[in-house]
Amino acid sequence: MTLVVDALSCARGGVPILTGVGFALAPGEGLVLRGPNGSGKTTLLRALAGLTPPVAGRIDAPEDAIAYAGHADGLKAQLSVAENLTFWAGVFGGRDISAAVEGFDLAGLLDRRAGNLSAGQKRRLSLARLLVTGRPIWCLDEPTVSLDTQNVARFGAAVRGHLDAGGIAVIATHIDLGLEDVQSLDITPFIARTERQSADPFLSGGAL
Amino acid sequence: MTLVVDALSCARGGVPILTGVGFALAPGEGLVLRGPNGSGKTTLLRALAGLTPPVAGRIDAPEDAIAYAGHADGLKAQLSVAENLTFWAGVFGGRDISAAVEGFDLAGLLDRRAGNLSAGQKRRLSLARLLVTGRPIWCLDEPTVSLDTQNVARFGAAVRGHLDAGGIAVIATHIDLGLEDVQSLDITPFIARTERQSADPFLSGGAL
Amino acid sequence: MSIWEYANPRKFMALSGAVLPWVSAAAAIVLVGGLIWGFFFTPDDFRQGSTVKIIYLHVPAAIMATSVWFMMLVTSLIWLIRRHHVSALAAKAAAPVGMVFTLIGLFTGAVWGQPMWGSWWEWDPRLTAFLILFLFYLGYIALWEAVENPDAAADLTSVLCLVGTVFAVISRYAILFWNQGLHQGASLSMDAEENVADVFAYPLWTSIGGFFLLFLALVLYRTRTEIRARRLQALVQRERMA
Amino acid sequence: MKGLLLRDLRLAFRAGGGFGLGLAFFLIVTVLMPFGIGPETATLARIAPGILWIGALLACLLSLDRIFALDWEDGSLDLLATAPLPLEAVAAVKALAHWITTGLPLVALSPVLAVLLNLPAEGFPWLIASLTLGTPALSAIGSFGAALTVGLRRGGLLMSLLVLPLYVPTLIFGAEAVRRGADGLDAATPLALLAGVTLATLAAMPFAAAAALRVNLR
Amino acid sequence: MKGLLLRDLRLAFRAGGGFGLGLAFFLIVTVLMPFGIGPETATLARIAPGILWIGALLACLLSLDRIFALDWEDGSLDLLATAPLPLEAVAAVKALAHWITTGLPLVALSPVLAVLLNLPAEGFPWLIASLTLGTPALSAIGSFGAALTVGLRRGGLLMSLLVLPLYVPTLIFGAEAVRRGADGLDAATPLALLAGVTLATLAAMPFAAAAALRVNLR
Ligand code: HEM
Ligand SMILES: Nc1ncnc2c1ncn2[C@@H]1O[C@H](COP(=O)(O)OP(=O)(O)OP(=O)(O)O)[C@@H](O)[C@H]1O
Ligand SMILES: Nc1ncnc2c1ncn2[C@@H]1O[C@H](COP(=O)(O)OP(=O)(O)OP(=O)(O)O)[C@@H](O)[C@H]1O
Ligand SMILES: [Mg+2]
Ligand SMILES: [Mg+2]
Repeated sequence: MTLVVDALSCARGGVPILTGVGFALAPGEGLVLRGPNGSGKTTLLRALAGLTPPVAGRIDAPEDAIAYAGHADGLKAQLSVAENLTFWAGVFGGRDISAAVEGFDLAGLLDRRAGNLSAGQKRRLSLARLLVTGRPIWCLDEPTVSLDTQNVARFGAAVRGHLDAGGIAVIATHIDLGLEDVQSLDITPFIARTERQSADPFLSGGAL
Repeated sequence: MTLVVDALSCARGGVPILTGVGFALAPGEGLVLRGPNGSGKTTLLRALAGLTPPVAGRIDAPEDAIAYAGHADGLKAQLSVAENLTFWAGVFGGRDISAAVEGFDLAGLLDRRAGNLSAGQKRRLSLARLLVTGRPIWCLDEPTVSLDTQNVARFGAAVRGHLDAGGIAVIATHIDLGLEDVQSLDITPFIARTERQSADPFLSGGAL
Repeated sequence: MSIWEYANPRKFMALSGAVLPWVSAAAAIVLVGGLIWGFFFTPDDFRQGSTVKIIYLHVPAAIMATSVWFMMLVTSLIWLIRRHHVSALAAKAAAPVGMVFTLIGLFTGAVWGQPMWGSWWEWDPRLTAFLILFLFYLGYIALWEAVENPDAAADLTSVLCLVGTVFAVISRYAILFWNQGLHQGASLSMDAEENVADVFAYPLWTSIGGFFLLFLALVLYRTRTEIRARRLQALVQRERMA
Repeated sequence: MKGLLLRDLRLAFRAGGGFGLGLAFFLIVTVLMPFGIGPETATLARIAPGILWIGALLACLLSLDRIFALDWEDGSLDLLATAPLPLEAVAAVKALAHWITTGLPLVALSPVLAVLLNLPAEGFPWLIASLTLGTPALSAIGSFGAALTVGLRRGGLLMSLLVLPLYVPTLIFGAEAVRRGADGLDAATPLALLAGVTLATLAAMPFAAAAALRVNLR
Repeated sequence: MKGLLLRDLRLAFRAGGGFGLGLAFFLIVTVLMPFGIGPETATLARIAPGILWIGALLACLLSLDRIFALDWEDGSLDLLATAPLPLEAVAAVKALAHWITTGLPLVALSPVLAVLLNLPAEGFPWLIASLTLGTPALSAIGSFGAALTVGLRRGGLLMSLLVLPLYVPTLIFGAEAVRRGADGLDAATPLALLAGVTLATLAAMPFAAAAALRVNLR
């Protein structure tokens, strides 16, 4: 199981954002995506997760192997923390949630309504969801937003554990996660310049 | 113009969160609120902004002096960046937006739809809004979420400028903003302990 | 000691706990007594036959249905002005009772309408206004259910109750304008000409009294439950925060 | 104030802003009626005033959630509440924007739909007059309902439940005016009553709406 | 799958989940009609089948946004799309949950409202039969409309616009069955046609809805 990305081009709303992105990750390898605001990290991660089809290039990953966590939390405000986790566990094949609860110290919050959590508590819950998916490839978009230092460390430990168990992780972030020996990729060089050939059929060719 | 908070108690949804918070800020002084996730920073800032009435205690601030920026961005996805800023400038008395545009380097984005911005770009826009309010007291809840390092520095400069111009700022954050000589307050000691007397009439008194 | 003391949950629990058994007993006796008197010891009406006996359920239920809304209005005002929690909870507790009275009124009316007017339902002003009242009860209860923070729910429902009352009154007159109806006028007015015969009136008054006592007992009982639920919620939340 | 009104109008006219959808809904409900009720012209003409009024009312109702819900979700309402505008003015301006983008177009479209439903010619002036007088009340009452339910995720249906009973007087007087007008009777009385209801609503509702908003913002 | 169904049902029954509001809306629309149309029993009885069907249809319509919109907003839909369930199954399960929480209660309430509108006694069995057969189609078609508009902020009204024309066949056959039934005529033919429409919709709509969802998730 590997994740290979080759000459990938992505667009958002018809605007080319990234071109020629390529990397390969073997089991146990992580990749930290870096780049200034608006460079295209979210766009790339959504393409990896299969949500936005790429304009060109290739994403090679086993089917049904990717777990995605984006800017939004994906929580149901009306359900309790435990119900939220159990639901996602059920969707991904009924694993048990105790590891996730432990990994993000949610035991004390289990029967609080998700809507009443603070921003950081919500974020912890949505990260815990990754653990119950049991998926080997994690695509995470700024996972540490709103987390305090202790919880950032907890998250780092969770990623570490996932990689050590043979998982893969692609993480877009602006802060230091404290993960040594993890490669990092600056996506600035891949930002689509307008001079480059665009995929838009209305631009290619001469004047109309 | 000062901001004085005295023996303040705050509750959320009837649950006491903080008790006995007190501090005083003179013009030019900033305060960084610190505390782990779920400690009550958001709750305190909403009380300062006048959105949640406090359970007990006193908040002394001139009327109509506080500008609040919360976890949500407060942007209209359908309006352009310029329209969003102009609108808020109008609401707060028609100041001009050029300083805000410059302070957060929005010139290149002015006629993009706010809905098509990346997370960090949105955040910059919502911070720029603070500059157009012209209000002297800023209450900011994790303002640097999603910002890259360069933009965090920009934000730091904006706060510095605001303080130097005689403003006041109360900022909840988990990261280091690079603002020296600004006091910081850990709110952990103020977290409402259950042993303390609660204001809830349903808890006072013996068994029912 | 002022009357507002009883707005303290604990005081209220003590007082209501003491009177509740008496009120319940009185309600049972008066209600059952009134209904039996009405059903079995009054003559049949010369025009309506024995169907007239529905009056002992219908009229008290109808009168109570409007009175309960009025009581909710008063307690809502008390909450808005003096912020006594028991007052808000009493309004919350009364609403389903009032809704059930409204339903009983509608249902008995429908059953009565079948022999009297030949149809289960007529768009008569009074019936229609009653149906609107039912809708107001529904909305009020739904709002209580939907808002999670109890104090916010109390505030919002109180505002709704005030606005709703005004609109209910306007609707009543609007409906009169829209349709002049079939329904009985006031039969228990002070005007002796229009009054029903005494044989019917005495048991009717008794069952109205019975319905009122029943309402009182139910509201006390439900308010106590609401207070306990709130206390339980507060305790659970305190546990969790610890 | 003016800025807020302009912004709300601009938002409504922007793509995805929902302007025109109220109209389209009005159109479709009116067109669906004959499918449900059957095509006899006489029946349709008789019930046309009612159908038109109810269609307009539902179209108004369905667009109410844009008064506050979007501003709540993206945090603008928090900011507006801390802005130097009284919340009552915010509520009033937003109800006005709603009326301009929904009520007014409904009035303009109604004669066309009246033709579809064979409303007698005498009814047309009364239809337009009653809708012009009545729709502001629908927007004002609606702003109160929207304010009550603004914090709730699925507020739309609950809002309908709360608002529809409040619409009863407006509906009765409005439809009655058209009905009398179409029958050639005197329709001035219901119209005057309708105007009275509208004035009272316009005066009172911004305060009720602002009170509800304050509670929901806590 | 079962987990998803249970979650959706649980969400609907939770406080603020909107269960029962569809019913209340149905009730209110039916009650409002006479205010618009006038109180004459004969007229009302004549149009009762149409009013009841249109009321049920609108109540369904207004609760459609809970099929996908909330899951979209909080990001759950992104996650469901990457989960090991086919998106078609997700769409079908969500339409089923919608029917259980909206369509079924509507069927149960309809006889009561039929009494209010003086529907002749012969019409009752046909009313219940036609609604039972027709409401699943309303939910299925609705899930497609909801999927089409899921990414739009103010999708509710646009969705109504897209969905209402698709509801026309169901409405025609359903209301016709009740009308014939109430008149004592043979109503089996429209009922059979209604069943045909429903079956076809149930078979096709989950695929259409899933396709629309995929596009909107891009
Ligand atoms: C569903 C149908 C009906 C409803 C909703 C209904 C509702 C009401 C209401 C609201 C009242 C007023 C009580 C008050 O506040 O004074 C009332 C009283 C009364 N109703 Fe009905 N009614 C219905 C059918 C009938 C029928 C069919 C009859 C008999 C012909 C009837 C006879 C009476 C009488 C005699 C009173 C007492 C009048 C008074 O004391 O003011 N009702 N009903
Ligand atoms: N729907 C859209 N249409 C056009 N351009 C878009 C759209 N969505 C995003 N963009 C643009 O695409 C670029 C990349 O956005 P993306 O969200 O991927 O950035 P990012 O690297 O995640 O930034 P951040 O760190 O701020 O989250 C940005 O310049 C953004 O303005
Ligand atoms: N509506 C509510 N009802 C009950 N408790 C709530 C409610 N909202 C928040 N809380 C609780 O109040 C506490 C303080 O929340 P708050 O949002 O102020 O924390 P915070 O310091 O801002 O945290 P973070 O850094 O995660 O944003 C948390 O424990 C939270 O779970
Ligand atoms: Mg991003
Ligand atoms: Mg916070």
